[in-house]
Amino acid sequence: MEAWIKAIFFPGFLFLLVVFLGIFYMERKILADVHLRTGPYYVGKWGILQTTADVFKLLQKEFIIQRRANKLLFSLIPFVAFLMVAALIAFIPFSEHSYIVSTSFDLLVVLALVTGMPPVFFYAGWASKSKYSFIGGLRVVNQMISGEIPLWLSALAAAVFYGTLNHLQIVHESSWLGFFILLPAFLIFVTATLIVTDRPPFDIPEAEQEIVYGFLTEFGGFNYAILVLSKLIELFALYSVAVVLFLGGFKGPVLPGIVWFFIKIFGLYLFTFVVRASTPRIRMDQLLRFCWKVLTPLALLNLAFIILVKMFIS
Amino acid sequence: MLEEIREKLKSQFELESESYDTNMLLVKCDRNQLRDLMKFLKENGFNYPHTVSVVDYTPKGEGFQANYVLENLNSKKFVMVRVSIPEEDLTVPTVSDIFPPLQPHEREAWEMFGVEFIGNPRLEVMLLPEWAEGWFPLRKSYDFKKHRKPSKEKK
Amino acid sequence: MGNSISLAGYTFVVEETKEISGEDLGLLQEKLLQLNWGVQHPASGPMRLKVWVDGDEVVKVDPDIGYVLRLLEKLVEYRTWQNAIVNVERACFIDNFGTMTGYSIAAEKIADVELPKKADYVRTILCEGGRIVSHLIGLGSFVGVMGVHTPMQWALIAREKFLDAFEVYSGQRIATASIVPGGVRFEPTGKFIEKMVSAVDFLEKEFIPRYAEVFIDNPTLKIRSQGIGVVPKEKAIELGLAGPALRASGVASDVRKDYPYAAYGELDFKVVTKEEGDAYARYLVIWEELIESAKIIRQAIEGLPEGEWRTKFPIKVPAGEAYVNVEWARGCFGFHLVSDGGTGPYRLKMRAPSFANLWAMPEMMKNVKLADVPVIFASLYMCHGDIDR
Amino acid sequence: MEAKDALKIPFEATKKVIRVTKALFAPKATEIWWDKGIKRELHYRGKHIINAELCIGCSMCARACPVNCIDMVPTGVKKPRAVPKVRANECIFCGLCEDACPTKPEKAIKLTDHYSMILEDVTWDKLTEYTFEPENLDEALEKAKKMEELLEKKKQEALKKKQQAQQAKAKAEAGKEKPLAEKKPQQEGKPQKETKGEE
Repeated sequence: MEAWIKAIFFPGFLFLLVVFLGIFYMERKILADVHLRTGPYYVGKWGILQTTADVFKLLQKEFIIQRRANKLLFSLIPFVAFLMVAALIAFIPFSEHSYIVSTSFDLLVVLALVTGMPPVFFYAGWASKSKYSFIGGLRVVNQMISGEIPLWLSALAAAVFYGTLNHLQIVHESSWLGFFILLPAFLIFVTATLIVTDRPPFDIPEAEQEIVYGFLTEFGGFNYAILVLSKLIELFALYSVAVVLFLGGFKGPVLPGIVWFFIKIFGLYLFTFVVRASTPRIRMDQLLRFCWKVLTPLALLNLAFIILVKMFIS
Repeated sequence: MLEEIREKLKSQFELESESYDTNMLLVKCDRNQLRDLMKFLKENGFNYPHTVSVVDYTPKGEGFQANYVLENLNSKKFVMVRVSIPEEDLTVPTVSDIFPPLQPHEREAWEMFGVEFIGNPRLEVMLLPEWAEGWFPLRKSYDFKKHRKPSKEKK
Repeated sequence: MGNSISLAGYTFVVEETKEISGEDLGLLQEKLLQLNWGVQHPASGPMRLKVWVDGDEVVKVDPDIGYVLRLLEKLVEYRTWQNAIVNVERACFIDNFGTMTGYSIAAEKIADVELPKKADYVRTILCEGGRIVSHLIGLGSFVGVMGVHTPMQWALIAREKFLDAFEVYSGQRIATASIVPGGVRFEPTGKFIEKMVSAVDFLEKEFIPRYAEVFIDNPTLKIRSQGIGVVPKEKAIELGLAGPALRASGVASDVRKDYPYAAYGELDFKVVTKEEGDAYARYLVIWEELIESAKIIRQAIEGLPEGEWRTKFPIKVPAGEAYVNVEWARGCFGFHLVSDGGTGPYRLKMRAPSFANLWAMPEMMKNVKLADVPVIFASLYMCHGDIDR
Repeated sequence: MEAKDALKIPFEATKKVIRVTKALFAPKATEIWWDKGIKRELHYRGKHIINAELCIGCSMCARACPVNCIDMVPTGVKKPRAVPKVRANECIFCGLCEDACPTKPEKAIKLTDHYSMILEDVTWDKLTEYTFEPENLDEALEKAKKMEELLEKKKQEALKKKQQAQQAKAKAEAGKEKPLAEKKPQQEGKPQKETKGEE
């Protein structure tokens, strides 16, 4: 298949749009389940079209730019953010053959792009010229940078263990032994993912009760949809990387590869949603202390441990 | 407890007090005595202020009346201090430095009745909108029909 | 555009129309950011907190209230003794029985009306039901300000059962208008008692274990709220805190115990106090009072006497006045009711506990982080209808 | 956060996360009533129903209403001189009018369990015009009119009889002057006539 067809259709844009609608629906349903509610119910069978309806509602909305906002930056930022995270998807092998590109430095590119996100979000907050957005932007930078160190370190642990940066090769070489050895790295990676993508309980940059919606406050309609979508894609890409690095990617008995891949992703998402339903948000200073005093040293220790193991195995 | 206070009030301030309820004492005092009385009551354990309740008796020709309700949290007793304010001179010395929680209550009473609490650091409009300052809606003479919100269309 | 500050390359306009003076101007000149935490804000409710922040530190907090002012105290003067309850109950919708009870007791004191015993007991049941309903919302919103909505949803499920019971009793779920001077308005039927018992059963058997498992002793909740907004015992009295906030500082002040009204004198319950005085202690006080209230309802239902539930209340009440306190869900609610011998109240002053708590709040919010503002705000357990009246 | 707690807190938090998953398998609390309709309890305070036949037009309900949303509409007949009309968009459904109504055993103004008050294409005028009026007003008025006519007839008859009697009396007085003998038969005659009228 041609690469551009892949990019648009199968593992690319349209496929992912459906996937995100599904994930959004799933989040609502699972949260509703934990809340003992029913969740979406009336639109479509079991309310399955609710998210689609919401997306169309967002697309219809007026394009509002604040009077004092930096107009160019304000309207440009969502697309920049979207392009940056959309590039992440290209490097993820959903099954043996369904990937867009595969290079020898896949992991490096993914991590580099994720590291590039904080300034984009900061500018999103800065350009909207609202106090809440501004504080939200500052918080994003603060939080993401402190979260990215453990993210890098734990991802590199896997790369060191398998001796390659190519996703496909990592999947092929993965085994049960590798899973158990990399378990601490996996836990650190998932925690760091929650921090980097500001998911609860680390949703400090968009803490609703403090600063309304952080850097997203002034966005509405299509811009908002794109920005939120890019945040969702970031989380999805990082979880996919987690699946590839630590959970054996598309490997699995009986069922086709892509199904296994999504089952694993589903597990991770379930965990995210349940955490959201049970853990109150922590404060910025507590988060920074947690990142720099606990998570980063642990990630470093883990890296040292992996290097030791690697020495013994080889 | 209340008997004790009653005796003390009689000896120190020469104030008669009557029992208001089963566990409340009513002391009627003069405006210039108020601050001393409040200080005395605070020293004697009535340190939890409830409210300032101003009553408008102008239709009956008795001016205004400010009631300070204090509670003793240890012995569970109340004292109500009553100050009458003539209509011509609506001023009372503030007690907000003695009982800080009463400061917003005094502010509210000023806003609603126009009784000026001399010495209160913050007599600003609180509950009413800014353009309604000086309406004094809880007074009996307040007329609902006279005061309407200024509408933008009529401008 | 004089009231503006430059930060990070562009100007924030603080307030365009209003001139700033006094302390606020000083804060502005020090290049502090004023956040309007409110009126249109996810956690503030209909009020505005002007929060001056220096980076992440809060310098000064100033509440701006009056957005839901209805002038209830004035409206009551235009009512008769009976129908003034609809104004009194609207002080706060969430627990409306407490306010109606207080007003009715005050009116009965002036008119010198003796209540039948059954009315006292029904009032007790309703008041405690109202307290539970209110506390459930308090619990939910306290955890809700930290981004978790599960407790609120769980609490609402339990609340629904109580509202069902109120509906069976009075015909409405929230604005019940069910307690009048001279007793209670409706007969406490067997079905009402049944519904109430089933609601308490649900609370004790389903809600309390389910909630306690996750949201009591929750580590992240603890690190957020322990040691935040600490008020020692003396300070609490000096600031004039009321209700659960006062009890969380170790002051055992509860009108139900101190000056028993309705049937509280005959029932066995304990006053919940905590010594720490921080936000978490206030949360726990609400939680334990919830359990305590369920027990009170059970006792009151067991001891419900036979007889009339309403006596005749005169249309004209002799001149006189009364000051009555009731322990409302959010604290001690005072009613200063004056009668001049007419068909309605001459003056009613409502002493609102939330009003007292609100004005104690700026003192507690000095030198805290911005993220602690909603936590302290929610822990004080205020109702906006009650603040503005 | 102390160093001791640093690992304890995430561990404890994970425990709570696992406990919350219990709720995933608990029964849902939502009741889906869209198709079924809501079942209201017996004395739900909904729409008013005003029975003009029972109403005595005393306007107690209008006086009891805390928001003054009850108007007394004059009917033109005597028995209910006026009937209540409730302005629906001002009503707060407190039910105090029902308490105040003096008719026994059934109240003339009552709050029912009908809660559906949907207006389509609503405008402010429509909203202010939305009222609860007595449904059987015409019948009641007819009845009242009939009653009045009946009463009127009776009155007329009574008047006629009186007049006749007076005329007879006058005649008798004119004819013979025996007052004592004249009155006795008349008194005996009157009850006979009344029983006839009733039959």
